[in-house]
Amino acid sequence: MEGKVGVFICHCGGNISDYVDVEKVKEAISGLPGVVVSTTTMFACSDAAQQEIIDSIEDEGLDGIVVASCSPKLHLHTFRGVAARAGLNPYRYVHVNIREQCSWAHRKDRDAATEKAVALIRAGVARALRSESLERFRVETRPSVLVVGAGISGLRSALALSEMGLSVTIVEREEEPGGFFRKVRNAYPGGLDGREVVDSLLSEVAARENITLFTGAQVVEKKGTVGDFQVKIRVSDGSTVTLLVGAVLLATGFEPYEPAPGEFGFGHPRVVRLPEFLELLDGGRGMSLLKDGDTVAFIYCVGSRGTKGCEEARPGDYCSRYCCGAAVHTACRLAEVFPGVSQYHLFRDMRTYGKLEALYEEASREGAVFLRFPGDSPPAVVPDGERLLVRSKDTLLGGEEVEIAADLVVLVTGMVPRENSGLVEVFKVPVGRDGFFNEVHPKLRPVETVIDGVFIVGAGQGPKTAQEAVASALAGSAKCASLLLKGYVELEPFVAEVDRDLCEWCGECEKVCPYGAIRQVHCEGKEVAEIVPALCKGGGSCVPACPKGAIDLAGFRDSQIRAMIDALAGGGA
Amino acid sequence: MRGPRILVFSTINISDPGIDLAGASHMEYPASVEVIPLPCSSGIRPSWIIHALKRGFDGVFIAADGGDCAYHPDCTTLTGKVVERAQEMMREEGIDPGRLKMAAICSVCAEAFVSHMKKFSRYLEKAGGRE
Amino acid sequence: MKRNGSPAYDVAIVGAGIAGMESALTLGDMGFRVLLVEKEPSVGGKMILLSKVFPTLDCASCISTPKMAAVAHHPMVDLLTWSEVEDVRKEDGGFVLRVRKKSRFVDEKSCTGCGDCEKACPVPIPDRFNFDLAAHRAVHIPFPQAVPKKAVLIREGTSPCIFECPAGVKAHGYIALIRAGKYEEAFRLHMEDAPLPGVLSRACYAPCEGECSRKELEGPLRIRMLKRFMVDRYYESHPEPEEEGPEKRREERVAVVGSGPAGLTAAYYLAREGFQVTIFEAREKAGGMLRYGIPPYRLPREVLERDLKNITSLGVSIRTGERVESLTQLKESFDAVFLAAGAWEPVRPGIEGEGMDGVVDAMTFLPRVFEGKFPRLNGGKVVVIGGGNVAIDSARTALRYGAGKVEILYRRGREEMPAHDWEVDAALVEGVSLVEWRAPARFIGKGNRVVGVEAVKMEPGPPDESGRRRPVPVPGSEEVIPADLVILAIGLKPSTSPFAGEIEVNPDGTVRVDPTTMETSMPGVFAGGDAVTGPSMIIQAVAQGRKAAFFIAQRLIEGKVDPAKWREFLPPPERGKIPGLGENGRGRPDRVPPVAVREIPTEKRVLSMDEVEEPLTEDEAVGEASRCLDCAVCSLCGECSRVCPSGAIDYSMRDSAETYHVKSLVLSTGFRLFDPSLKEQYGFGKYPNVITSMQMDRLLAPTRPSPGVVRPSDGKAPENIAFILCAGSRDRTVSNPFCSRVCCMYSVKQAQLLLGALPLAEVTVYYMDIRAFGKGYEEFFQQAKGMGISFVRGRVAKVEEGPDGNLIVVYEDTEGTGRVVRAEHDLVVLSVGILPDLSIAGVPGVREIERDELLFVREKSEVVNPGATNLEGVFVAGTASGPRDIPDTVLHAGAVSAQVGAYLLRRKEVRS
Amino acid sequence: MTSRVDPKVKEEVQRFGARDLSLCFNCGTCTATCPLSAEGPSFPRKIIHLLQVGLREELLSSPEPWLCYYCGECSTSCPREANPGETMMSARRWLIASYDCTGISRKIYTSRVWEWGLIAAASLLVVLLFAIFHGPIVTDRVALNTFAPVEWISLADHVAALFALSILGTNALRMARSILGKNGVSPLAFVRALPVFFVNLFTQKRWKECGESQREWILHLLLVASYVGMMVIIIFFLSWFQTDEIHPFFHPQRLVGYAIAAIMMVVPILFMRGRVRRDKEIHRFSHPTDWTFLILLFLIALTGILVHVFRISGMPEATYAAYVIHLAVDAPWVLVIVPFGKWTHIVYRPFALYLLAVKEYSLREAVEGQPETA
Repeated sequence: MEGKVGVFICHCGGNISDYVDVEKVKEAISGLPGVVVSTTTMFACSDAAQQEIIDSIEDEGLDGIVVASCSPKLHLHTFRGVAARAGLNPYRYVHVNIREQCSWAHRKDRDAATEKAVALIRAGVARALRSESLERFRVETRPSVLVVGAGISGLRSALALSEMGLSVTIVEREEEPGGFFRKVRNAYPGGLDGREVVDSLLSEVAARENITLFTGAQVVEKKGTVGDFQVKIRVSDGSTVTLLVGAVLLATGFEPYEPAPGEFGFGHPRVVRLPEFLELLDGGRGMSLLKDGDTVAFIYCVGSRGTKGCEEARPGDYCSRYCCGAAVHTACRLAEVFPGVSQYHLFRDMRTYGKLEALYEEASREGAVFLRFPGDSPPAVVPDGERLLVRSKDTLLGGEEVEIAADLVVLVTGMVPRENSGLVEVFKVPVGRDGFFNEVHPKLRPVETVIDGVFIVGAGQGPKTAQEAVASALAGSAKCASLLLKGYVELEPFVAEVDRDLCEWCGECEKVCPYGAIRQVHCEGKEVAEIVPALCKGGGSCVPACPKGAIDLAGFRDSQIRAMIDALAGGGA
Repeated sequence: MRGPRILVFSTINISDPGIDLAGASHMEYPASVEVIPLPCSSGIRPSWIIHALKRGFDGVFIAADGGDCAYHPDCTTLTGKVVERAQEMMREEGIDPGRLKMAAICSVCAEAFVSHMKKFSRYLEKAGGRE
Repeated sequence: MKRNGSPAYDVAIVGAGIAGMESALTLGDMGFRVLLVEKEPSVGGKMILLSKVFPTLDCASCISTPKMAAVAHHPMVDLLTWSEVEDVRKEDGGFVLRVRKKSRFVDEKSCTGCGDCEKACPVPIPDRFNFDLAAHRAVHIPFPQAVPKKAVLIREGTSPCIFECPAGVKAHGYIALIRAGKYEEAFRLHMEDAPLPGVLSRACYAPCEGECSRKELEGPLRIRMLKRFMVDRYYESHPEPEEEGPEKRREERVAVVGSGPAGLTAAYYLAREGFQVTIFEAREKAGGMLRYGIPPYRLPREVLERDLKNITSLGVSIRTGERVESLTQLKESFDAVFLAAGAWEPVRPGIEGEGMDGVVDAMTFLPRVFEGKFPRLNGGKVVVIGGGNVAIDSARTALRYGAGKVEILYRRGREEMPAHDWEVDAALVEGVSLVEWRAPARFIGKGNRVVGVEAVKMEPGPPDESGRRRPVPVPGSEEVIPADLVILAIGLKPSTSPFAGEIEVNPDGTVRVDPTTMETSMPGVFAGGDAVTGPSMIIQAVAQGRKAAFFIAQRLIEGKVDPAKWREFLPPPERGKIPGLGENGRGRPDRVPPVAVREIPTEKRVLSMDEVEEPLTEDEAVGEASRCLDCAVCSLCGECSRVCPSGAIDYSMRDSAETYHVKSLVLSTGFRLFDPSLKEQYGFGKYPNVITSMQMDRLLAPTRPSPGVVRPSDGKAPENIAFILCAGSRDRTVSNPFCSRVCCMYSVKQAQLLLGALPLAEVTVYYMDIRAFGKGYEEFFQQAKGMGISFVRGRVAKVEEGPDGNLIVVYEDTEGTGRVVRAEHDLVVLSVGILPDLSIAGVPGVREIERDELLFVREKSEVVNPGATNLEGVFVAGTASGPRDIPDTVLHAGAVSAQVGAYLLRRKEVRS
Repeated sequence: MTSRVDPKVKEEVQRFGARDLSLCFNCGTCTATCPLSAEGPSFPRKIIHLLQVGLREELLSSPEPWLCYYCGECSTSCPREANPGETMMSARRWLIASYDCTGISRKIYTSRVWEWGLIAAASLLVVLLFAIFHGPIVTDRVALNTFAPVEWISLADHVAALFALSILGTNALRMARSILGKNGVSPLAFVRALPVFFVNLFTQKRWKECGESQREWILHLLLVASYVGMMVIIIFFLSWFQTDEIHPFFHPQRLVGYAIAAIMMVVPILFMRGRVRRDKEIHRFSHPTDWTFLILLFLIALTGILVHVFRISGMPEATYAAYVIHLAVDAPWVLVIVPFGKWTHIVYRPFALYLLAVKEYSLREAVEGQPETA
């Protein structure tokens, strides 16, 4: 192996040299083949020492350097910069941690620590000798985004993206844009009129030249990768259009839970779901159903938290998040419209989180009465002539059963995911057990999916209020913008590579890659795997998955790791 | 060399900082433990493990990411498969599969790492040197 | 990029918690230039301090650290930690920010994060990153995952004891070292500022003690006695100085005139610098006033001798018996001169009979007594005239030298005596009598031998220009006080007459010098000590000698003096920042009175010149040192600086302010936790085993401050833990009617983790509504129930302490019997709520931002414009605008990034 | 058993003063804070919830409202500022009205017109009776017993007292029926529990345990003692009390009169001052009937003193006029406030405790008697 490696061993002002005999280490290393410079320094990170390294690289024509000092978490970037300044490819620098993982961990045994430091540096030298010049990938991106869904999330995303200079195509499955929120005449908090909000968004969308809205349209096919997708949509007249976009935002929203027939009396003309009740209350159609002196019973958690209203019910195990707030907001509205109507709210846990608590308090003040029913024993709704008898245990009375003679029963229904199997098929986005789209990580990457460039926002990812849906829509827009605004993305070069000679396509690698970075291609008469570098995250799970050992991860190649093991074990570098 | 030699495969983002923290907190563990950091524990080739054991390491420890892995939601399962296959190969080679251990080490799991090392060391000591 | 000379950015983000970091990274990725300002020494906010996070139980550290590192290394993000925004001004469509970069006192570039400083530092302070569950040191790395991983030294100024000392002797420093058992280090620290520790430990009037903050509690620390303890110990083990001469010897020669404290001090520091120093002493022995003015019962001579060795061992030669008559002449053979000839010339009363036998001045009497050359007094009656310390010394010395009766005559009242109170007390205890409001009119003799003093009664007369009422004689009140010996001690002045023609001298005989550099009118000739100030304290002379040495060295090395180079101390800390003082009642230290100083019995005292005070024992000294309140936090002991391998400690660092031009501003200042001591019923701060949820999270984190989850009172593992939800939330009695949104879930999380950490423990959660509303939260809650965690619906009304530190939780079982239940637990966790962090709310430019009733920043339109505030270009991200859990915070921060991005690009469009 | 909710209950009790009733979110802080709730039946949270939900039968059978003495600690600790103490007070008013078979209590509590109308009617009745039946008006001296013969007045007092007692008794029986329910109660228990009734009637001793209300309790006890004493004197010993002879100052008749008058003047003033200042939790809310109660007491004392002053000053016409006014103030007290108004709680409180004791004794007897029946 030819190569000229320089090794720089740091005293760290005693933090290393007090427990490791650095001079001895230097001696041991200087004899290794390929090592042309071996030196110790008081502080490798100091300006003077950095300059020394640069000088060494230039004077000796080094093609690899090893710095043995503290944890790479502290100075990896420093020394990559040093290499770059000296004209050496930054990836030909190897960092060896002889402080946190050597001198500090073995303070009682100087000989052992010294011996270990030698071994670690030897492995570093082995790796450096086999290192290659790598370049960060640059993926060109198109400054355009496809937004699927024209509800409040989709529309708001589109506007934000457009304001950031990206062109946007919105595809809405329904004929009418606006989604669920448009039907809400009085939204909480603040009592916004959903129609007004959506209409103003729509008129802004219409006014923007770089936004195109297709209604009654559906996505049928997706090709390409992050930064450069080709998406085919079928528009209302049946023809197809192909869009070239850099990213995709899925803002498909939710459906209100549809109770099973008979679930809490559902089907009875005086049993309505919350969205319909709100429409009745605010929709200007009048409320012929109610008059002063009547009683309304609200039943919470219908379709959520596993509350089974009847045998056939298929509730989700999750909490639908928005319903408690919506119900107490409705209570306030009802008290406003019908001050003479009595309201009984049968709830499980009142989840008016954050500032929504104020709404709960207001509903109480307005006279709404709250009874708590046990999750495993939900209320029963029994028709009784014109009225409905709602029988429920009230845990706040020690589980005593009470009976409400109601003139109207409102089922506070939760959110369920929309039927999106077509989209899931096209975009390959994962769906969670609850049926909503799954993000990569709820905290680190809450709007990203494992498919690079495909984002999930709004209530399609999980139940959300309008406000939260918009926040997530904008967060998704921000991610699109950070991907597309510069016109390119730069990626770490540690990606997997396939040795086409060895590969005999079996598909194992494709199975383990969650990012869809591996695909099957035909090459020189056989089927082989190909890595899409732009999609490869460099995790390397495909490496052991390959039965032929045909995959290597740049920077962590088989030869490098084996050489390192040999070097650690005591062999030469 | 003092004590059984252990090769640790750590992960750059998660378990390596945990091992660093052990040193930074001046917790002692055998100096015969040596670490090679990789991006993700699911990318370890079983053959590396066999290679290490054949070249003189007494044991191999995989400090996995567990649920915190940023690369793979199912990192633990994938790494588990690597371990399974490696142990199979070890059995074929006549090596005690107990010489390969895996545990999730998070970025602050300094204590856990040290106790794993001590325990593994004791196990390997009892099992006796190789070759 | 710069604008009008100051750096320009597209956006400034204030607060580098998870929201700030997320926004910074997203905006940086979009290609905007971001300035991220964090008031703490590390980024990461509160999230990095958590153990694991719900509902996935991933490790908070593991998901935070990559973001923290990314923020630090992002090419588009510039990070300022330990920095505070002080002013925001609107300008030209953007903003001008003034940011104060607080001094870390650690050079960030050279600090390697090794933590050696922390191990050496003797000052423990509550670790706020562990929510006071543990202590860290005045200098510390905030927490193991800190970014940047650099130490920070907490200094609130200069401790009053140090600030008050004329010589800047680091009393706080050596006290802290004594407390830590580092006695020799304490001694060496003293030598940095004053080379006569023995003398000072006996005879210093200790102005430091007068300023000690503890005086407001039970009394000041006995600082001088602590010094004596450390000096005695050191001298016992080091009969000869261990200090070796300077590494580099210089050729320049310096003459020092006078071997008193000023001269000795100057000589010592000049010699340490390598100069050739010669002291000229007119008297027989070195020491000046220390030897000839201070009685041995206050300053044993062997201590003085040992102190002198500190100076002579450096090669300083003391030529005794050589009186310098001409500075000009001296200057011919020396490169510089330090004149410290003292103030020896007695002030004479100028009355009849003062030349008689038996009338002596104190400066004749004392030296001769000390040398045994004065005739023994053999029961004679001694009258001392004067009210200063010299008068008291004379009286007490006379008593020990065989006087039968000693009377002090003073022309004013006792309160006005310039002598220190305790000196007067000591004299009175020993039997000296004091005659107030009496002045000598003439001395009466038998022949030339004095037999009495004719004294006249005095009374306060009209005030003089200083406002003090001059005593005037009462006519006809003369009486004769018999006396065998009269000692005059009415004042001393410098005898500078020989040099009057050479250098400028004031009318009162003091030498005129530049007060900063101590240089006289003759270049190269410096002066200090009593010759400059008139009779003063030893420590004042030491201070001047120290300063003169510095400028003499400067003059000789650089050829000029630069007053700006003299060390400058930070001002003392504000009173309110000192633990136990000011409004802040909490953190009050235990009440410990000052150590009692033992003295030898009075009757034995007057029989000899033996030292009156007895030394402190080691226990007493460490105990006394432990009373120190660490006023300025950092004690300036210098230990960190000594051990730092890279020399990164820099006490001379000062805060700096820098202005930045930014186009937009994001506030991501986060939250503060509700202070549960406001909810008195829960006993937080009163019962040790009532802790906050944040403390519990720290106990559960792998980087926890104790080896496991333990309860504070006895360190035992708790077996029956209660969580009290809504502590400080949904509660109008504490003016927070809102729900804090995170408490239910983090409590469920902690309960689950506790079952992991303490498998046998019982965990009960007292709640009203479990708000498990987010993705996966309900499932997480159900899982907790399945694990056997008890959820009891009922808001806890009060917590009482029972036996063994256990706690009785009183609540109504609202879902069961409806009865009042008193449940016993051994640890109670208060799930405290979230309130906005208001630390920059008052800053001009930030003040104008609208806030809601709980002072969270109000979002202009929560539904369609998240993050936009009432001010154009100003956005709010994360919990600064309301309680949020981590996923919602990250989403909100992302949304704000889009808002900022759109704003910046819109603005650009408009401009172009 | 399933109970039907009645939305009207909440509205009703709100009309009786429970303005913040619906703010309660059932956290239970009030109950856990209540010093009287630690043992035995717990309140107020459960009662509040019954009121919110509207379970009339349960409420009528609950003795808990009578166990509360309104120290107000529940209200200060309530995280929603729902004033549970005031709700309990209102519940008592509502219960008084519900037990009252005549329906007059309800009118008094919910209508100021009715309240003052009835008071005025009672007063008018007195004036009318005097106008028709008064004796000769002697003007040369004060001859009150001539103007208003003591036996006639005494007879009227007896009639009024009988009226009040019969109303109270009937309503107490209704209360007993509700609280005891249909379960069999041992007759012996009624006897055994009697001391509970009397001790509490005269001392209201449970109040002492209630928070820091010691002072309130003493003042209240004084007031009660004074007017009960007065009523006893007037009904049974009027001939001793109402004399034309002016006794010397130290005569027991005058001393007793002065003591009663002083207490009945001063204590209502103190209470009214508290209600104006709202310095204590118990005084923070004032129902109109609370004012009526205090004002009437004060007026009774004041007019009584006036009669006395005029009499000893030898002013016959003034004395007669004052006497009529005094009785015109007394009558509403005896005819309205005592049987229908706020005063009834003096009886209901100890009676509720008595009924609880009866239930307890019965239960104990049932348990003790079991081995025999088994």
